[in-house]
Amino acid sequence: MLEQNKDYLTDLDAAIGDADHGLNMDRGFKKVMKQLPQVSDQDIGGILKAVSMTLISSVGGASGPLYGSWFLRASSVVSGKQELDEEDMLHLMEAGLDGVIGRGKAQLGDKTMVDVLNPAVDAFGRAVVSGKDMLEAMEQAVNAAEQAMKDTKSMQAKKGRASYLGDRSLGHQDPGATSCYFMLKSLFKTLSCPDD
Amino acid sequence: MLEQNKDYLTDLDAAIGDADHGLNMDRGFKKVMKQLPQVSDQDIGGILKAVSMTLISSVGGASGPLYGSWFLRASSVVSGKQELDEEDMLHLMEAGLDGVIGRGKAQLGDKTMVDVLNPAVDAFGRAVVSGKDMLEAMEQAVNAAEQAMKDTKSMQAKKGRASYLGDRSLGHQDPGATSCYFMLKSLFKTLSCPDD
Amino acid sequence: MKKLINDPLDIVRESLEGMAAAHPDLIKVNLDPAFIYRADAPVTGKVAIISGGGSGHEPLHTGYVGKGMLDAACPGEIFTSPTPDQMLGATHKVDGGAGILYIVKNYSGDVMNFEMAMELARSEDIRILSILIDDDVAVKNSLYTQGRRGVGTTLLAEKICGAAAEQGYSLKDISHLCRRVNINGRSMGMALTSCTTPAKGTPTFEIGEQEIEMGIGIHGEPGQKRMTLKSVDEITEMMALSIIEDLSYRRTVREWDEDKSEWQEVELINPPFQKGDRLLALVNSMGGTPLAELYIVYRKLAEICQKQGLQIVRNLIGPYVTSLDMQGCSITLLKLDDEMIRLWDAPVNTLSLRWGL
Amino acid sequence: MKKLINDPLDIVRESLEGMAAAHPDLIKVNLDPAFIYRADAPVTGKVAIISGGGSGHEPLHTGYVGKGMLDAACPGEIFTSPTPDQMLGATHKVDGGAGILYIVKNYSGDVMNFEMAMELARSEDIRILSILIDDDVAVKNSLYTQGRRGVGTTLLAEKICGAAAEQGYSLKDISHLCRRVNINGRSMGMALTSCTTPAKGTPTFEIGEQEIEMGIGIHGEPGQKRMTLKSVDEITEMMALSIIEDLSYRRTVREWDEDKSEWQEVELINPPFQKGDRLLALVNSMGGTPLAELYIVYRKLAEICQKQGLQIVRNLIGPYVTSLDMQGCSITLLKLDDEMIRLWDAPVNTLSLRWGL
Ligand SMILES: Nc1ncnc2c1ncn2[C@@H]1O[C@H](COP(=O)(O)OP(=O)(O)O)[C@@H](O)[C@H]1O
Ligand SMILES: Nc1ncnc2c1ncn2[C@@H]1O[C@H](COP(=O)(O)OP(=O)(O)O)[C@@H](O)[C@H]1O
Ligand SMILES: [Mg+2]
Ligand SMILES: [Mg+2]
Ligand SMILES: [Mg+2]
Ligand SMILES: [Mg+2]
Repeated sequence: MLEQNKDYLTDLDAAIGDADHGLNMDRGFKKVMKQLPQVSDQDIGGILKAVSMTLISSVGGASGPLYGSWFLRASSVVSGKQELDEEDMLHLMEAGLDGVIGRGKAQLGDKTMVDVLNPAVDAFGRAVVSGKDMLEAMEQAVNAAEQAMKDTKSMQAKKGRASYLGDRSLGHQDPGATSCYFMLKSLFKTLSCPDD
Repeated sequence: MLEQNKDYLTDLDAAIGDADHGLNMDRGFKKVMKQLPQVSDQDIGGILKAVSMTLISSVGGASGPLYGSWFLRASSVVSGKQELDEEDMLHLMEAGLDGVIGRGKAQLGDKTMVDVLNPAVDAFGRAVVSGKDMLEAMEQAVNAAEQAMKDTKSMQAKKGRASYLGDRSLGHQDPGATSCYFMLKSLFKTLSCPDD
Repeated sequence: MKKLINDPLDIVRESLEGMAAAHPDLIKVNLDPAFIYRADAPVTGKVAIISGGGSGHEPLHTGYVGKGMLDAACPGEIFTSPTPDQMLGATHKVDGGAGILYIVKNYSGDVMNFEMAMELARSEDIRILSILIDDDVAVKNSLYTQGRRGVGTTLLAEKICGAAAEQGYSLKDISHLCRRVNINGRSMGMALTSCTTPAKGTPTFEIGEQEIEMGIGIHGEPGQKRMTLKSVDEITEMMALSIIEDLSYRRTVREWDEDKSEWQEVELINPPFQKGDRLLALVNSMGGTPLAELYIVYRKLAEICQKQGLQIVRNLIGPYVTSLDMQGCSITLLKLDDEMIRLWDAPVNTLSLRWGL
Repeated sequence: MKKLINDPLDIVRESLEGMAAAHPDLIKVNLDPAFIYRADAPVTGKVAIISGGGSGHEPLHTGYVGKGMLDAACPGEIFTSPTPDQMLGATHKVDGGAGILYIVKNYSGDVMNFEMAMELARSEDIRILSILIDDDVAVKNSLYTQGRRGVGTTLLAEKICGAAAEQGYSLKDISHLCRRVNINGRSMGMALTSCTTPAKGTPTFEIGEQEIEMGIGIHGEPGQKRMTLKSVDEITEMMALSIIEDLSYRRTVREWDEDKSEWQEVELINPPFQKGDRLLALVNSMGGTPLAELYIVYRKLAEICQKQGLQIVRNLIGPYVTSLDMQGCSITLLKLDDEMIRLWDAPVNTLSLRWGL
């Protein structure tokens, strides 16, 4: 999914950044895909940790450490697990978000990945609390992420490269928020049907 | 006249040279125009010599020394004169041509100024021999120059920058030949009606 | 897009291979993870200085590795911060036992990747300090932004700190010196054209035949404002005055406290320039601007400084911190003191900055 | 056209003024007639070396004035040979009594203007020799052309002869050395884009998004042939092989015979490169091409030379002989001998080439 959207992400980054986000994500996740077969016998925590390490050492830019931190923290709360229930998934997402915030110090509304990750966690949590099953909860999280991604258009960036643009960042969708939406979408797909 | 044709000459030079001929000629002849009032009390030889020195120290490129040599040699055969008859004019033009050839070593057909200067001298000479007066002879020389200038289109350059292009110089009119035509035209105008 | 490249994805590696082939006497290259280091590293007992950042700004940083300047440089992909494993690899290679200084340009990516590298290195008990360079006055405030970008002052800090390290300064002293260079250096850049990143293949931004972009960074990102083309004298004046009239920029940065072993928030304030100050002036090409034009910029800059009572006592004019093929320039003014002048003048022998050796 | 200029007609002068303001310790500038000369000129008892040519190729020649290289440089208007009064003025200023060598690139304009200057100087009994540089293998023959253009080898000759002059070589020996450098040096250039001369304001030639021009000179003139864009490895191979496989170029040039006091037609033949030869490789940017790309060119060039049994023992990589903002590059290979290597390595201190000082 990231490969297909590589140019789209890069174009978004060209508008308010430095035109590399698609390439960064593609480079990182291609490496991840290559590496996955070698770690497929590990538990989910182990897999996520391996993904984290690969992203950290191959993505670079702002997104590398942030995605790396997401996966690293996410991995820490599901170590040893072979399967995840709704609770686990919520913890995973919460931990990932904490990782990103811990590393990048962005706040809600700063026009970053956090603006997608945060509402996605919230939506997932609400769904779980109201008794939705995994697939339904995921769907709601992804829908929330999609909306949140679009909402970054009307934000003025306060973190990352786009912040230098001042109000010229208004009207443009944040590339990192967008890749987060893609990532959540495909991650949910993978985690819910691991054999695809 | 050169000023009006500055861009035209430069465009010709862009096609087969380095896009400076119009500027070079304009720079030189503007200086000449500025200087003329100061030397107007001199004889024609003196004026031509002064023009030569100005061109040599302000045109540069290939055309600077060549035009400079034309005027320098031309001046040497009319020194002391206040007026020129047809004979004088013929000598002047012959000497000028010699100056250019002596400096630049170009032969007829090399696609240079020589290809205009030479036929112009010939035409002038023929006209004088056949008893034409100054104005008629000049007209014929200018006409010959115009034709010769156009004829440089079908030549392959063997001297100057355009020679590097090999047969890619075919089809383009030589900038130096073109400026020579303009120069002859205005020179004749000036020399024949010095009070204009 | 036309560039002298093979596959856009191979540019950084192939370029490093070319550097390794060309200058084995001066530098060595590690390809995976990618970093360049001094041929004689580690220099025992000397503080090692490491910098790095996205590629596309050459000669920054790879061209500044060598005696009297950087011990190692970590090039990321084009306009992409390098990854922590690069910095960690370089750290291992150049560690001479007297500590390491990371000079980091203030971009969220660089900051985070260098921080991760530091965390990893510290877990191995390697002594590391870091200084952020944030000198771009085009970024007005730090409250609503990432803070000022690191641009031209970076290479001045690398040179001055590199000389200090060569002369046996301690890690602590070098880090203070580096911070002093940073708060005394200010830059402003502008672009006539965008640059084209090889992977994208088209210019990062569109710009008209009669437009310029003022307050540009070094990543081809759009600048502070778009305006109509002006004469170089007007452009130089606008840039010089934004620098000179930039008063007391104030921000908090995270610096490592060695005694407490933790990150501290430190408030830094740039002292304003004052009449009589001695300056180093860097007139820098963004890549595609000819040297002759830079001298025309310098001509006006010298005139302006003189009028303002500022003395340019050192200068550097050329393509030192570039953005690929972008046309445009930047000006950096660094207020010097005697110590900085002495260190600036000290011998240096790198691929792109060399004197006295 | 967007450039960092005021009036296109003032570029050369304003740029010289900028150089004068920036480097009073190294050079002095005479504005009318225009030339740059060593701050310590004349150096008594030393042969003086003067070069010059159209502007737009910076740092050639103005960036190469200083200890160990040129005594003076005469910049013409952009892409226009300088005028004899400039060379004469420079000659008077740097004449140290041991004779003068003019290093002249083989363009009809340069040749004629320098010849006129020599005639004027000789009429004042100043001893002057001149050597033509004609190293551009893109020009195949000399019968139907002006002969080969002078390009990259020029700066190598300036460096090597400048060092010889500094070491007290006689005028005759330096002129022989210069000729030896010239016949052992060969260059080939290519362009990805045209350049834009400021006075014309539009690119000198049109070139498509998928086209390159091979065998280009340094004046934005169209090259030898147009072809479709290729990878840098292919382009480098084409350029390197046209140089290496260029066998024995033969031409007659006019050189001044001091004994007979007249111009002599001298036949010169370039010796071909042979296995085992030691080379200096110059990988040169036409101006707008980033340094990183030049290193990719060098990477391939080194590989090709190795395969051919040629050893690159010295190299120089960067923008040294440019064509304004043109993107593209040229390769120069110079066959070295021990003496040339020693002189190449000798200290030099100019604005754009500096080591050992
Ligand atoms: N401090 C931060 N916290 C959270 N996200 C950030 C931060 N800085 C940048 N980002 C995200 O990173 C994205 C840019 O990633 P990328 O283009 O790969 O890196 P870079 O900006 O270094 O080129 C932005 O769109 C934004 O969503
Ligand atoms: N050796 C020569 N003899 C006669 N004319 C020449 C010679 N070399 C060049 N020219 C003329 O000079 C013209 C170019 O002049 P110009 O553009 O001013 O100089 P440059 O070629 O140095 O840029 C050519 O069009 C040609 O007519
Ligand atoms: Mg980016
Ligand atoms: Mg011309
Ligand atoms: Mg980036
Ligand atoms: Mg010219």
